[in-house]
Amino acid sequence: MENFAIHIHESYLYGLPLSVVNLIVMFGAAFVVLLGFVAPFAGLLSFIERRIAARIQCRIGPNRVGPQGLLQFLADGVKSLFKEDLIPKVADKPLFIIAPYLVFLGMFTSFVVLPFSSQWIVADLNVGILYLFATAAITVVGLVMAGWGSGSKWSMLGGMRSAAQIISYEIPTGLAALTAILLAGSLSLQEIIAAQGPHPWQWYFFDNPFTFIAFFILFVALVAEGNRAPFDLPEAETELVSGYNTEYSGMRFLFFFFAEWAHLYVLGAILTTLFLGGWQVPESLLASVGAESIAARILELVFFQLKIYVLVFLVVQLRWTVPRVRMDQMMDMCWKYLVPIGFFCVAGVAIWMMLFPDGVSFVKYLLIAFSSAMVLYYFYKVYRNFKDSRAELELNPFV
Amino acid sequence: MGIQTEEMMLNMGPQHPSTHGVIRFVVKSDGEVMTEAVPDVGYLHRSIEKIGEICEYNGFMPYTDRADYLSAMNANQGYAMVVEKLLGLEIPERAEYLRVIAAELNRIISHILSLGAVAMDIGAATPFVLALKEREKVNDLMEALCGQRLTYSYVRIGGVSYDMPPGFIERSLKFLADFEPFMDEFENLVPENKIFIERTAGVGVITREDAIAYNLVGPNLRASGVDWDLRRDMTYSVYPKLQFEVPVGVGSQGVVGDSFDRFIVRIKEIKQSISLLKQCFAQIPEGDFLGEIPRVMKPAVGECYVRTESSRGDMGYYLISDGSKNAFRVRIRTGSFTSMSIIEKISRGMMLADLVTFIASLDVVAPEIDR
Amino acid sequence: MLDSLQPLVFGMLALIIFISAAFITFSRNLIYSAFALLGSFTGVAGLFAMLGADFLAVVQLLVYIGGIMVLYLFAVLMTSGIGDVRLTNRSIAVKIALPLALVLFFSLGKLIFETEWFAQQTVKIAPTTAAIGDLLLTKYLLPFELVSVLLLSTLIGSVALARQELRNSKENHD
Amino acid sequence: MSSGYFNNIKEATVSLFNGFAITLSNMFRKPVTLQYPDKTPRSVTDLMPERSRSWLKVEMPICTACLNCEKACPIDCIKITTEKDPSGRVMSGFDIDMAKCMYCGLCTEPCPTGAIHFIPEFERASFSLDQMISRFVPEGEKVVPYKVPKKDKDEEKNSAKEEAEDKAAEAEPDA
Repeated sequence: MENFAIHIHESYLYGLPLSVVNLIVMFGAAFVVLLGFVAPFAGLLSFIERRIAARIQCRIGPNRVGPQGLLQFLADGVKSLFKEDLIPKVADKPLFIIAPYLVFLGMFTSFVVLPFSSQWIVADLNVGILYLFATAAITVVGLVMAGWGSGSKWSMLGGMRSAAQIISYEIPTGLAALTAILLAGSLSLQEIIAAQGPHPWQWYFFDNPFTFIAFFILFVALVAEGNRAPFDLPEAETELVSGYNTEYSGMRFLFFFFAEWAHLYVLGAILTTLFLGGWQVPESLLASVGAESIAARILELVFFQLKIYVLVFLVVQLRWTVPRVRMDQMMDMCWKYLVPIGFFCVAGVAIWMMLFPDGVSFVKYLLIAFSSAMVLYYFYKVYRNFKDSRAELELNPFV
Repeated sequence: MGIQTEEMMLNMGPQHPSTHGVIRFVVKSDGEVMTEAVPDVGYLHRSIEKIGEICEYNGFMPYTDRADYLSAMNANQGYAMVVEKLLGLEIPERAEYLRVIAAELNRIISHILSLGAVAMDIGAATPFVLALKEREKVNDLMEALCGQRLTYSYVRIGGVSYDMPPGFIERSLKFLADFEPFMDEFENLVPENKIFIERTAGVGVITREDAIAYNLVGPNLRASGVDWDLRRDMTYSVYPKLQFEVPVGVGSQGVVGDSFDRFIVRIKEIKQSISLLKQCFAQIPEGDFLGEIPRVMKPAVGECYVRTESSRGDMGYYLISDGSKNAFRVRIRTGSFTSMSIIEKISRGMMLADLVTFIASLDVVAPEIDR
Repeated sequence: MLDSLQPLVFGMLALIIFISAAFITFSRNLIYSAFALLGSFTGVAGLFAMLGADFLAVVQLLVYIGGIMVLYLFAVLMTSGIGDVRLTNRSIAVKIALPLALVLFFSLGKLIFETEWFAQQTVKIAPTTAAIGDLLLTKYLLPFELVSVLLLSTLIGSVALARQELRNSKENHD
Repeated sequence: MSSGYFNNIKEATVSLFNGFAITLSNMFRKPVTLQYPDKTPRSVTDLMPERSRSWLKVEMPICTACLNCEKACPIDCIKITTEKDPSGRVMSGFDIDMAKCMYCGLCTEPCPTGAIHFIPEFERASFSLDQMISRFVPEGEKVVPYKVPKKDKDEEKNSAKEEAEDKAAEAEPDA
């Protein structure tokens, strides 16, 4: 990028100091990445979510705009752009305007440290995982700001709820992530992935019973942090109308949704990185395309994406399966269940590491066997449910 | 403590996603916990009762649909019964069966929508859509039967407007056969869910005494442990010929009379309705569907009150005749209206989210409150 | 590239800190002051990052924005009628604050001008996390443990307070 | 206490598991959506049941101008104007304001010939309320009402629409 900046400087902008050109190039790159990569990504996730929700509810979902409705999010986005930008009279105007950008900022800065492949990462920070959690903090401020700035009591309640929720759930998130950090001995995402392997028995998910539990804690805690159902209390539409985004319309409203779906992706990425081996691809497969080639990187990217999408699918399915919890129950769940179990897991992993520095393969295989059995049983139940319902089979996802 | 907190006055409704139409609640809350919620009704008042005085007797039938649009058949039936009583009409047995079939089908879809709405208000969107999916199937049946999907106005004074279309019994039985597994699945998906249990069990408990004192009716009353069903205890139409049980709240997950009980009682009532329908289809005799009716309906001077068990409970029609073609007075007594009265008492000290659950579990329908 | 950018980035960060600090102090609206803390904290975190203290920078974000600032916001928002309050720092205790600020200003200025500044070779940014961890568990174990005891007592204290309030409100209701 | 704690976790997990199994099985089911208006299996009017009360239509050739429907309508949305003509009684207007109509079907029942009846057609949205008024007698024209021949009653019934048959039969004893 530096060469590019120098090139730009020499060819077009030689009147300006190099540092300014550098800055412009950096912002330009960020702009391109945001618009060209992250935004379509969030949009695509919204499409996926809508289609999954539709099929869960025996509907079809958006299928008119573009091939199979794939461009629906673009249509929605353009529509939002043309919508009247309403600012309520009683709203605190500056805060009302800034809030969506803060939420947006908080969510999208986290993309900086996501390891898409062994080399494709914007910044491999030494404190990557902490950075991910820290960016969530900016989102909280944005949500509270939106809640207050709207000048509506429902929004305010939503903002307060979201703040209480995200702050509380940062603790189990941190604790559960700590188990993987302990095992890897590093806060850098790339190093955590490198410490694992491509095969399931090398993942931290199956490393020992404590990480196994920690994975689920992290899953729940991250779902809660992203304000996703069943923890979508800040925007609980049946209680708070629409929570902190009640008064928003048009593009500002869209920003909140961008952030929500971007978080969905980040959630998958964090879980994949910490527990599911990230972008790791089996050696033999990697060798067949050449370990240093672009194809290998793409392969890694594909593996990483696949794992993320499985998790995203689960989160989406979770949203359309369960009811919303109540505020006090959510706090109960955090402080009475997730936090103690999280502490138990951290202590357990530490002791496990002391007792068995090299891990116990027997336990790993047992956990894998258990999980496989559960998955098989799950699919059996799905089959039974399907049979009982006497419905027609339709496997094509694009009807 | 020295910290003074100020009560926040929240205006919940008339446009709020969970007030099911246009009801307004004036909520005083201290953060998440409410100190009181006062219902404010009347936003959907359309003077239906007054319209009844300017319509002819038959002409008021479509308006009863609008009184309770979610169980229009039951509302139709009640009105037809009160006019028939005034006129002293005997109606053919086949018509009675047809009315009961329609009413029970309507009870199923009214309840299933209510169940879906409770789940929706608690935050699960899928059960609501699945419930609507089943509701649509019944709507198809209803459309085949009487030509309309929501405001049926199927029942006529002296009988019903149409006989069953050909193949209706087979279609209905096929629907019921598919519907039973759906109900099992629905039970598995919603009331057995831990979060759902936590959200509804012990929430909005209406004790037996309160339920009677505040004149709750129908499923809400039965959920509080009062074994009272007009179809059995003040029987009408062909119900004495049919076998059915009256489900009562038992407090399986919390206390008797909580929101969970109201949910479960509705599920059980749906199952009873299925069995009722099957019996009706087996027993229905041949014959006329519309009896001999006078060309001009002029009942003798007098008054009459008829109670029927609608989806939302005791629905009463009070009619005064002055001997002319129009009724002198029409009054409708509905279950939703009495349900509203108890909200203020029960909601004290409740959480905001629980108020939503509570209102949904009472299954109030705004037009039925206001008429 | 970073080298050429450094003065620029520093300038921007300093500007952010300065502006938001000024906002905190002079804003007529208490809520704006609270929200302006965000800029100040982020700027400081940026400075830490520039100095190569990546761990500290992220912790600054996590703790100060995620924790302390949100708590401030809570306190501010929970106070009744906060939207109408037009109380600012300017109107409180100017007589005491002004001399204090002046004293601070001059002593700091004196310090800045009298210190012999030397340019240090830019250190290569190295991970500090491991070193911090080691130090915390060896040299600074006692303060570390003391802080944890303090936090624990705070936690217990807050629970006790909350329970008492709950009991009071229950009594009131009954 | 402690057993309740773990019981809660267990119940939550099991019910979540069951719920997931149901929602996933739903994904394999055929969607029930009917893609109105362009992707329906048959034309939309064919999908409507025969009795569908969607739009009122009057078969003017068999209308007897008996005004029964006008009297039966609870909201007076039917307006029939008759005039004395040298040839006898003629209809100079038969307007139905479909914007007012509440589709109760009460008007179709007393019709002696089944001239007024519902058709399963509903795509009649319009931009103004005026367009919602169906005028069965064109302006300025006059329609001579149909007279039911005394003897050929049975044949007449056959020629009337099938749907109207019942009603005609119903109304016969009164007529």
